[in-house]
Amino acid sequence: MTTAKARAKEEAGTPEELLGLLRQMMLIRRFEEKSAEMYARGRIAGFLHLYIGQEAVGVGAEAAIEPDDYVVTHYRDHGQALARGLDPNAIMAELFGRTTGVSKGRGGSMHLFDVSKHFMGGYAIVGGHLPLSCGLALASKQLKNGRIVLCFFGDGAVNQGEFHEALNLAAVWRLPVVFLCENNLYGMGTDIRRVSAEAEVYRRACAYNIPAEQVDGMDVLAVRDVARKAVQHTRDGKGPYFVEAVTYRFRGHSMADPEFYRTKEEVQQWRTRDPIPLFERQLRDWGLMDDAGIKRLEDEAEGVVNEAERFAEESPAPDVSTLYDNVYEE
Amino acid sequence: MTTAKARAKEEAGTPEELLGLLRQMMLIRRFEEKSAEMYARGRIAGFLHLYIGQEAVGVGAEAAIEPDDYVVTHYRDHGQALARGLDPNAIMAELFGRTTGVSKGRGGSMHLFDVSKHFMGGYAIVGGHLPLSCGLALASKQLKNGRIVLCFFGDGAVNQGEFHEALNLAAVWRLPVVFLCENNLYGMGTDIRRVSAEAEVYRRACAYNIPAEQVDGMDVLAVRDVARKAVQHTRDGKGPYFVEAVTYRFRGHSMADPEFYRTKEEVQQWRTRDPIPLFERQLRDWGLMDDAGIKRLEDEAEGVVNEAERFAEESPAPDVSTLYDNVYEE
Amino acid sequence: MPETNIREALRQTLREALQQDEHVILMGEDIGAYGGSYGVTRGLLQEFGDERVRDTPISESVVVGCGIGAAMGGMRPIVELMTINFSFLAFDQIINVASTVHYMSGGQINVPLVIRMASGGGSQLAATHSHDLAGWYAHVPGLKVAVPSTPYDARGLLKTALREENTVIFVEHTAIYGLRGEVPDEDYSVPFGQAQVMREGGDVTIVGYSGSVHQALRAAEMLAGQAIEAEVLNLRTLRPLDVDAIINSVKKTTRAVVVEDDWCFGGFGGEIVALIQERAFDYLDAPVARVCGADVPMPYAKVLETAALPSEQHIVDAALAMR
Amino acid sequence: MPETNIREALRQTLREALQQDEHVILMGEDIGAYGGSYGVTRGLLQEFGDERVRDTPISESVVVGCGIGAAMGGMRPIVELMTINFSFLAFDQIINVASTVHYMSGGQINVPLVIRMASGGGSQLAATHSHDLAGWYAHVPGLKVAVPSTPYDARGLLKTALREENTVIFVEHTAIYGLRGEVPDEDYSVPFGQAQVMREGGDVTIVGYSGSVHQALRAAEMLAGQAIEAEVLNLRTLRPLDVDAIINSVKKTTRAVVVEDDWCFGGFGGEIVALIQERAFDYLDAPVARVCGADVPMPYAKVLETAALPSEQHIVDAALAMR
Ligand SMILES: Cc1ncc(C[n+]2csc(CCOP(=O)(O)OP(=O)(O)O)c2C)c(N)n1
Ligand SMILES: Cc1ncc(C[n+]2csc(CCOP(=O)(O)OP(=O)(O)O)c2C)c(N)n1
Ligand SMILES: [Mg+2]
Ligand SMILES: [Mg+2]
Repeated sequence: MTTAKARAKEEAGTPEELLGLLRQMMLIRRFEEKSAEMYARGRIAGFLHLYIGQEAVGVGAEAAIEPDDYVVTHYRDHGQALARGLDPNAIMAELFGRTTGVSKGRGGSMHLFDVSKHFMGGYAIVGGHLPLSCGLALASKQLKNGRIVLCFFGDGAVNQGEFHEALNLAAVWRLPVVFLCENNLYGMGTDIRRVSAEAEVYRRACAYNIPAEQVDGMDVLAVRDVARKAVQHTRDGKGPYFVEAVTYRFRGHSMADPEFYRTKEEVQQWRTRDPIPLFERQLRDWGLMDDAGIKRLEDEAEGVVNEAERFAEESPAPDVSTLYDNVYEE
Repeated sequence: MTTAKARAKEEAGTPEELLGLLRQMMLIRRFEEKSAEMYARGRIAGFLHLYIGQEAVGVGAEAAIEPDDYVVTHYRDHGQALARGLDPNAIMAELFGRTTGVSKGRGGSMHLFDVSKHFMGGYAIVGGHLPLSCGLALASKQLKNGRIVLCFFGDGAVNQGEFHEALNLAAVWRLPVVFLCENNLYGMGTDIRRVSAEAEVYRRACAYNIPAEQVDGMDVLAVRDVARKAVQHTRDGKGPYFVEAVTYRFRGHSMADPEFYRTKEEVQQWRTRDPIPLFERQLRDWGLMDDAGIKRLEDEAEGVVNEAERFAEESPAPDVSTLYDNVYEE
Repeated sequence: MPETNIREALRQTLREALQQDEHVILMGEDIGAYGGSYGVTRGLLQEFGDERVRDTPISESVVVGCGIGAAMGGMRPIVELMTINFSFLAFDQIINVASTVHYMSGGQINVPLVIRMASGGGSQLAATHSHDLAGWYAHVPGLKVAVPSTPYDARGLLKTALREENTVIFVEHTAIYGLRGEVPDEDYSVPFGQAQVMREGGDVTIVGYSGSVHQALRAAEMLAGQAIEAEVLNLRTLRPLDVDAIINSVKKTTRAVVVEDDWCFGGFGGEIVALIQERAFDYLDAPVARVCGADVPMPYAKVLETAALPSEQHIVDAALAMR
Repeated sequence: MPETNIREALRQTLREALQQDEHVILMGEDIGAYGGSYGVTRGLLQEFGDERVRDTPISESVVVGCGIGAAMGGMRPIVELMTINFSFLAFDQIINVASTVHYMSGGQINVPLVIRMASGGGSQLAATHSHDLAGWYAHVPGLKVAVPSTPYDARGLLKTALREENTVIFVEHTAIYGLRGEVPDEDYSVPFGQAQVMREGGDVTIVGYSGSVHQALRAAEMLAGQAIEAEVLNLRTLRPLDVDAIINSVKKTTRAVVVEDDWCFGGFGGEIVALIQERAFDYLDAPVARVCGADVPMPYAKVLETAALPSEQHIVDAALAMR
């Protein structure tokens, strides 16, 4: 597993860059806490899957790509959407089911889209978006526009047939896709070791001769650096790359999860590796962060998220007369 | 790749056993030639996929299992059905679409069934029967009846999602399945190297931690011996085993195949490795076979196949009044 | 369990099946350690162990295919698919294998498999989790399709499903898992192909199944307020379909409204309409009406989702328009 | 190509599309080196190279999904699935993704993808290769479904499909690939949602699509011999459906027979019947009849297969029974 512990400050990036990573993670955290609150207050409905605990993965990986590149992901998509720079107001409005939402209130939490940001969607069929990532990559390749595809999915997706078919096709056609598995050890309530013949997910890429690497998904710099390597590989026309980020979700699978399947101790244990304090400490060690700085970022996140709530709250629900809009593109 | 070239006669098996293998291969060859002839004469319709060239695989593998074990396979199934001991008359009658056929004329060439022989069917959706093999194996395991499942499929099936899902499940649940890939280098007209990220098919088992082996599919003894090892492994409760038998079909994919995709030279090259003369020569070397013996086996096969033709020809077509029979089990 | 809800009625019936027949096994995603995504199987893993109650990988196709194979091999598997939309990942196994193999093998093999799947909208799960496509399965010879709408039916139909020698698609509407009703403790079963008259009436027949039966009942109540007596028919199974019950009722009432959550166009409701006009043509005083889901992928926003689902008011309007 | 067959008309149209628009790519199993399992794409690999004409692994799901993604990314992919039964392996992609994503994204993404698939019986391919389930796709909002039955339509509908901004399911009946007919060389197209009157008549309307149009025409010929003038309607697309054309014809003839290869029960024919009785109730002199495939998995044996498919005689009988 690739970690970034002994890294020199100089190699890590510019201060702005590093602060940016922390800022994004803190924003996601705060956004997700607010989402949970809004769900409890009945403002958000449907299935709501929080990204809390996994922030370093989305933030680290997306720091490695360009604005023109494509992102596709699954239903646990708020963090990746925020990291991609989608408007927090519009995301919250989507969760509220408002017309101002990123998907005009049609998709909800599991189906965020923002094509202007090349965020090609959150998809709620486990494994179902991996084939799309091949297609987007094929288009890039054929159109020679230099875009690569960053495709997020969970450990649960690796046992789907579509995973297998997509990896094979990407390898055979040397498609520019970075397959990024967020292995949070559970698919819903199922421990990966109980359902996967190979629990070290990255090893599965052996069947396709795709280069693969495991990275500490609690370490934002490690994720970013491995992702950079992966992205470079695909951009160089060498075909797909597989990254497994080992991480953990601190909350239940969705808001409805009674969490029978894991112990409080296990969760507690993982919380000691919370990616945000970990990175905070790193920045402090490097002299790039102090209490005041943290406070400032917290306030900023709080402000953005409160504004998102207000925006969503004040936005109109869709008009029933628009029910039939956008079934077809005319 | 496991071959059996330098084998001592004593280790190979009893003379009866060895002659039995040759007899089966010769019967299959003759049966398939007759099928082609009957197709040309309009006696057989639909898609007809011949086993010519691959005889050593079915015969070798089935020599390694017990009558109680299960066999499932794909649409190229005559050879495996004959090796399993299905009545050649009833197979030919099936190809003719007669009531006396193994599937009462309902299934045709691609869908042979004989439950009394635990031959659980030929299936015409590529990859679609691999999940069934898991289920049969699960039943065996749960019922503790000691039966293992021998599951045949082609190189084309390995890129199907169902292949992946089945191998994973079999591994996770340690199901007694021998997955036997008949790699004849082509899926219909598609060279495996053009569509499979890993053309050495057995290597794909790495993703599931399933032990895997490649064997010369033109060498009936080598196939049998590897299959025995695989069968023993599964019977011992150690979970699935993967065998890749490298072979070649001497005829087109089906009777309709114009064979644009491979050269005559390539076919000719492989014909020099025809499993039947190869094994014949081996038996001659061991003093177990001579011209007269060959003649006898040829005559025998000819007799069986002619009788099958006569039987099929004289059997009645289904009565239209039975069209609705067996939609449901009452 | 004299009064209970659908979830409990199903659990209890599964539990008894596991107790009574060691050939019964349960397979599905998160049915064990998690307790079932809709809680139907909660506690069964603990009671019967992980050989009988099997958590599976997220691999719908092999889960169903493994169920088919296990059934062929002598077991009595029950597979749970979380949502009917996910069954499309196993569609090949259901349509190309489970429904065909008995016929294709000349009657040698049969597949006594129950595939339970949750369906229906109302929980704001949007276009990938909300449809009710039971009608598709009902189209396929070789399958049977049960669509319970009460706790009594849930238990009784599941009992029948478990005794079937054929593959049964058992569709559970998520919006009514908590619906309560009387369920006798005795060992009864509800036969397939027998619709139930939930309410008698002479003015119009309302045909429903699964969740829509309850909208039909509420609509009948509202219509009664306007002196229209609706007869409400609960189909219970779509295949076999109790055509006689429908025809007899329509012959009496001369008018019919067919209600389903599914999209109207090309949906199962069309079959019911076609059968009515084929067999009760001379009795009909008005065209048979259909009240269905809107012809859109299910939207997330509450107001839109509500507008996309059939309602009692739609039924009332349709019935009133027939006068 | 003044007179040609459906196979050639399709190939020529695909060829032109590849020539005219570099965004067009073809993907599918054995469409290249093998020449297409039904020969439609023969020669295109040689002409356009393996970047434009892509042989794929046997992985229907990713082939379709890759088509969807490529369409999102700006291409104009055309995917071939050898047989409609194999499309069930890609059912998730078609139903849960292609049909929903435009709506779910609030109109941001669209999927201009053409999925060609062969369908239909008559070649003794038995239960896993013989059905015609175009009606299922027609049920789904977000998809369009074309069902050509002549060389003229094949070319004209494919042209329209290639200009569509939505996913089109393009169903080609295997029994009529070789059927010949006039096809102008000019650049015409056949719009979606416009049925064609193939033969005029005042006594009964016969509605068909895909292969069944030809049975309908032959039946009309036979009926003419008995002094019954049948009007034959070729639907051309199932979604959008030209309801007006059907209703107008039935208002004139007062009788209708709907013909399809698919199973009757729960099939698309029911929709047509339902629409007719909804919109032409007072005009009907007899119940609308359906002539469909038998309610069985398709058997292999010729006599059984023939008995399982609709025939002109069945249509004639149905029409005569209405007098
Ligand atoms: C095809 C399919 N099957 C089942 C589900 C239900 N489901 C939703 S999320 C989930 C678990 C996925 O786990 P993983 O891929 O590890 O992602 P995580 O939730 O851990 O981020 C399941 C089973 C689904 N959405 N799609
Ligand atoms: C799901 C599916 N896709 C496509 C086909 C059409 N098809 C029939 S056989 C075949 C090739 C299979 O090749 P392989 O598995 O290598 O077996 P072989 O024919 O070489 O024995 C194809 C593509 C099919 N039957 N099922
Ligand atoms: Mg997970
Ligand atoms: Mg092959």
